[in-house]
Amino acid sequence: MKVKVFFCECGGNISENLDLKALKKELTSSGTEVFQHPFLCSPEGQAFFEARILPGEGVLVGACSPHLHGSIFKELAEKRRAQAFHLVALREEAAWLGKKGAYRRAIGLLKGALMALSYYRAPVLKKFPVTEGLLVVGGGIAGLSAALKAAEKGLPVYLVEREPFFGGKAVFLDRLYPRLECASCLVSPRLSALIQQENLHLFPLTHILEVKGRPGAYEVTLEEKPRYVDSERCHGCGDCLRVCPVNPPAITMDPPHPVPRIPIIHAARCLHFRGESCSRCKEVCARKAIRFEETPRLHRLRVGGIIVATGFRPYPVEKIPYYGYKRLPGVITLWDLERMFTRQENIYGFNGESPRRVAVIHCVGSRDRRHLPYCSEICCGLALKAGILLRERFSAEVYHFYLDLRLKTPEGEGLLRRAKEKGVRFIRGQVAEISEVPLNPEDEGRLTLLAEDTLGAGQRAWAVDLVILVPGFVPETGSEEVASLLRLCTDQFGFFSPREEKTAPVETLRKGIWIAGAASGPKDLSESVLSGEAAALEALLFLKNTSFRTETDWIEWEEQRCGRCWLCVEVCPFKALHIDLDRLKVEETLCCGCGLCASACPSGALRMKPFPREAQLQSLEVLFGET
Amino acid sequence: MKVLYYPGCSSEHLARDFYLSIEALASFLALELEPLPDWNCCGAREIEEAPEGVGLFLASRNLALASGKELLVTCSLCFHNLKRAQNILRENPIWRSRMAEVLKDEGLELSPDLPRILSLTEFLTRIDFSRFRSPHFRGFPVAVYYGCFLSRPYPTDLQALEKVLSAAGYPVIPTTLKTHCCGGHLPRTDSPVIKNLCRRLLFEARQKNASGLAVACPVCKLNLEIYGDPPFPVRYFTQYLGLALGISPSWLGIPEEE
Amino acid sequence: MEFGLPLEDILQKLAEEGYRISRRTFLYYVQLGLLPKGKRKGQKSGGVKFYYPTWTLERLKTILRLKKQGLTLKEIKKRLPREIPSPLPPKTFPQTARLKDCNVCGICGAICPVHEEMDLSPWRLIQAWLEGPDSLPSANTPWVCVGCYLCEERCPREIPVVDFLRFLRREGLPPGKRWRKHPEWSRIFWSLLEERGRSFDFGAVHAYHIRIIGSGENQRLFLRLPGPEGEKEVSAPSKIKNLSAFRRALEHAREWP
Amino acid sequence: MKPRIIGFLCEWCAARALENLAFCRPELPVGFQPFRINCTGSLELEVVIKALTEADGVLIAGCPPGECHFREGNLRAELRLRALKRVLTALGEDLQRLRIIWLSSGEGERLGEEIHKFYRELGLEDRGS
Repeated sequence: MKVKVFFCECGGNISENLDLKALKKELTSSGTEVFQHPFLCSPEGQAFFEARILPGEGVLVGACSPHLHGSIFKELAEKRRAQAFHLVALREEAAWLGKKGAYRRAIGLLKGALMALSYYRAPVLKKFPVTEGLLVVGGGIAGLSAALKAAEKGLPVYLVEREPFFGGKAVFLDRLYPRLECASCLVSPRLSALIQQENLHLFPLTHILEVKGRPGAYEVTLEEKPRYVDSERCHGCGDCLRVCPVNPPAITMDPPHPVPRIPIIHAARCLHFRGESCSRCKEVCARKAIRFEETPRLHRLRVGGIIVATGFRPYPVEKIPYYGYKRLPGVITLWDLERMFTRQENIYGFNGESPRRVAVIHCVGSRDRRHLPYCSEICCGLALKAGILLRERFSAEVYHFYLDLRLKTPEGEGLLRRAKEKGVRFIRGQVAEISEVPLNPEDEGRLTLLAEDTLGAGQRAWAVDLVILVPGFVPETGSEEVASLLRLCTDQFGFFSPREEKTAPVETLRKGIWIAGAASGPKDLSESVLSGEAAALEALLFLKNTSFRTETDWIEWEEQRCGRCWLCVEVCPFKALHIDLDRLKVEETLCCGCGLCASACPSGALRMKPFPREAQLQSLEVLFGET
Repeated sequence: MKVLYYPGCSSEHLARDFYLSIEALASFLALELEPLPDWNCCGAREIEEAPEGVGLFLASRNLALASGKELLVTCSLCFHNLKRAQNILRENPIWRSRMAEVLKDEGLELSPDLPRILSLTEFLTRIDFSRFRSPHFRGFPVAVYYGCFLSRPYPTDLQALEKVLSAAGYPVIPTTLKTHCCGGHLPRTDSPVIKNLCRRLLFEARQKNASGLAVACPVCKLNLEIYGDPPFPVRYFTQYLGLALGISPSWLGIPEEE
Repeated sequence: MEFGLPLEDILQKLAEEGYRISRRTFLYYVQLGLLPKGKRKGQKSGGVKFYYPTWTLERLKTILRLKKQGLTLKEIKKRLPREIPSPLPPKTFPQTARLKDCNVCGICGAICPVHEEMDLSPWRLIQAWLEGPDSLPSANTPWVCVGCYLCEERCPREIPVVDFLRFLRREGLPPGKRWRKHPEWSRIFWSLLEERGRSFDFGAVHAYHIRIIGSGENQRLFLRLPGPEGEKEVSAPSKIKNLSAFRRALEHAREWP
Repeated sequence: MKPRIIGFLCEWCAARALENLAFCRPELPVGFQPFRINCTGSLELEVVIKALTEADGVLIAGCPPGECHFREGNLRAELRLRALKRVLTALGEDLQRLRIIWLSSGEGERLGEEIHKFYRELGLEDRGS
């Protein structure tokens, strides 16, 4: 088989760090034909590439990471009926790892791949049916948006939410940055659409137990926890909420616009579940909807794709002891404040009175190597908004302690101007400590903040009544669990990694699974909606086809060599192998070509088709032979 | 039980009451306190201005004398200096070989097995004081104060004082400033800052209705006593422990009139 | 090399801030050793001017302030920070790379218990150091630091602030800016230590107070030294055994910079 | 001849970690050669042994326990490599030369540190970079 090699210069990214000319010379001297293009992924580059492939030839591309544009070149090669295709990441694995070693690494990669290609036998492309259903994990604003869009286009959508009510954190927001409009006006119409949409099946209080199957045909097992209130009977009148003797009440319907409008009984607080004979809520319910005997229910679904929208949570601020959260009265987080605002609760300062002087502390835990080494981007806007509201509603003196103000959208700057006009003060400096012990005895009864105004003044202690901590974002608890159930990649902080941050932000490395919202990194409301709808679009594109093409026929079984130990059957993580009359059978819809069986086979009777062990051994041989 | 310990220079003068109360406690608990033979000064804060080698030498000499054993250190500043030197000797082979060479002048050897350095606060958590409490003793609320060098940069158990004092029968009042700075060596500079620092520390103890402040460091006690305005009872935690065990105040270095 | 300010500029700047002294008084202070000696520098016009380090200005202000309080020049000289004459050029801080991570958040200055005494917050010195050692302003920060490590504990970028200040104090500053806050105390401390191998805090404090601070409220320190036998007079401390060997080793240790 | 370390990188975590590292344009030792594999579980011992005979060091980087793209490939790899190590010790081989690390796709920086550390500990850094 003749192999043609294509180099992409990547607009200088590769050619500036790697001597392509020398590489070309080296490869040409051993009889390989080499082509080079400044942008192989551009229209011209693709045409250049396509025109030079002849049927039956092998193609080796040296460009960027296979995750980025690998599929483009692969499909073009298939279109031209190339016999073998392989791509090496010259950019990431050679050019960008240091100029000195670039050439060596590149020649190793290329010669190794050339050798491996001679063993290559392409997997067979086959069509598989796609189940139409879509599972959306997480009922926050991103999940909602995705579910609604997909359901609108006729997909059956299953929306799973761990909490008893839908809407996530957005329902507990009071006003929105930067226009200070009412958040509930934007969220609640979506929530009502949720109930009306026929294609949408809601699973509140539910988590995923198991995911099996392959892209296009996942089998999902869900567990729905008991609500102890019959959703068929309950009309959401709220009579039961008023009679609960426990404080805080054991039966609640927390959000301002609860969806579903059905209360929940918290078994941990409820007297009935603690062995007492209380059943006041049951007695007062006119529709006999209370069901103390309810038990968890299992649901089994078949879906074609999954959207993960597990969202974020604010950094647990109690991990920063010197800010006194949960220890000092009058120290609350922004999310506590929003909750108080939406429920129109009274807000009290350190001394139990209405706050007259308030500090808003930005970057709590953020950009801190000991806590969150990154910036969450959107908290500045949230903090600014909260500061203005506090100023307007309490006519309090408001001080912002910030490091850098990162305000998104052009309107952010307008909001900042508005805040300054209203007399909100801005101090550039991180707060080092919040303490109940005053520096000056006359400040007793207030909280003392230590900070330095790094832009001048030099005043270093402030006495305030209320402190609003604005923490950064971390992935929601339980997202690691979802990641390991779905085998998704996460970054070092636990956010889900997309296939490619810029060009494929809602796709994952797994076909048929997409991510939406703050699960992949801090996002504000509009970005969450945006990514939710983008994920829905991707899901629709995939699921609305009744089938999709994927590679099969990955392994080869040599009957003569097989010792019938069937280790392979045991090893296969996807149960794709089984024994049929003393012969090995592969269930091709389940096999994904991981190669665990081949490496487990003690007699070498199983071989991977695309790159068998001989290919690896031989490519190691040439790789080391180079030096 | 025999305990090897490093008394530090202040035990003879400035913190004589600390030293007396430790001795009294030890004899009550039947511990055999054995001072490190021929110990020398750790150099206090002055090593910060002298060349690095001087401070290292002063500490290494003590470390060499105690090698391989467990060394109890009572003074916080000595604890810090010894720990710091030990870390440098462990991590930096160049300093280690230089120190070995210097110590040869005195015929000492820096064995590879450096001593385990233990602060007094942590050491006393090994003892269950509730067993020794005097039946006549009635505890009163005390606040605790660790100061800097037991907290940073080589942190010890920052619940140790709470543990031992509450076992001895004192209601211990939690304070937020327990690891803050008392001003250290600042008195030498005649600075007004130290008054504010000490006032704030005592303000908290008073605000939270403590009847006394238990400290673990001679310098902290000195500062708090001199600059505490208005005065507030400040005692070494060992003195408080001694009172709970029923030891006479005069043996603990507490003056009669109080 | 930086020459500093010519005498005329210093006097003019002083006048702008409301201090007035004559050229003659200035030179008298130099003669007394209160101010540093100037450096000769030829001018293009052919004349010669004397240049003084920039910190001379601050020092002069301190002198005038103390004088207003009624102190004599002799007393003032004792109080002023003294220069350490050192021919060694400033070294580079081994962990400079970590200093570059500073976010200028101000936590180190805010949490510092003695910041009121400090001219500049540690982060300002860090920023200046990154500009180059020559741009370091003269500040008392390294000498005021009590070494409580609160800044390092809170620093979000985990910068070795205390190590950096210790480095500045010992060897980081150019010779003209290297001074010592309490030379007399140091001298007393080390001589007592060499005498006995142990320090004698009461003796040292006593000697220091008599020589420098005079009588004052700190005298309360000496009132009592309680014990089971009643109050006791201060006795001299114990000594270590082989003092001459100890001193030899100490000298040996001093040789390494 | 320059010292060579070959890095078998799992496609789903370590190879992506290397890409993330590449975005920061590090300066890796000249002799480090990446080699992508589908999963550490699919790496055959024959290949590892081949690499060990040719290279100065072999680094195998896979997903942390519980994060394997193929459920338990990394655990199988660990069992298998542990067995290999036992055999090699019995044969008097230098085990320093075979290193296995687990890291997630976000830990590019750590991968870089591990590579440098590996070189340092094999005493190869001077010639290598």
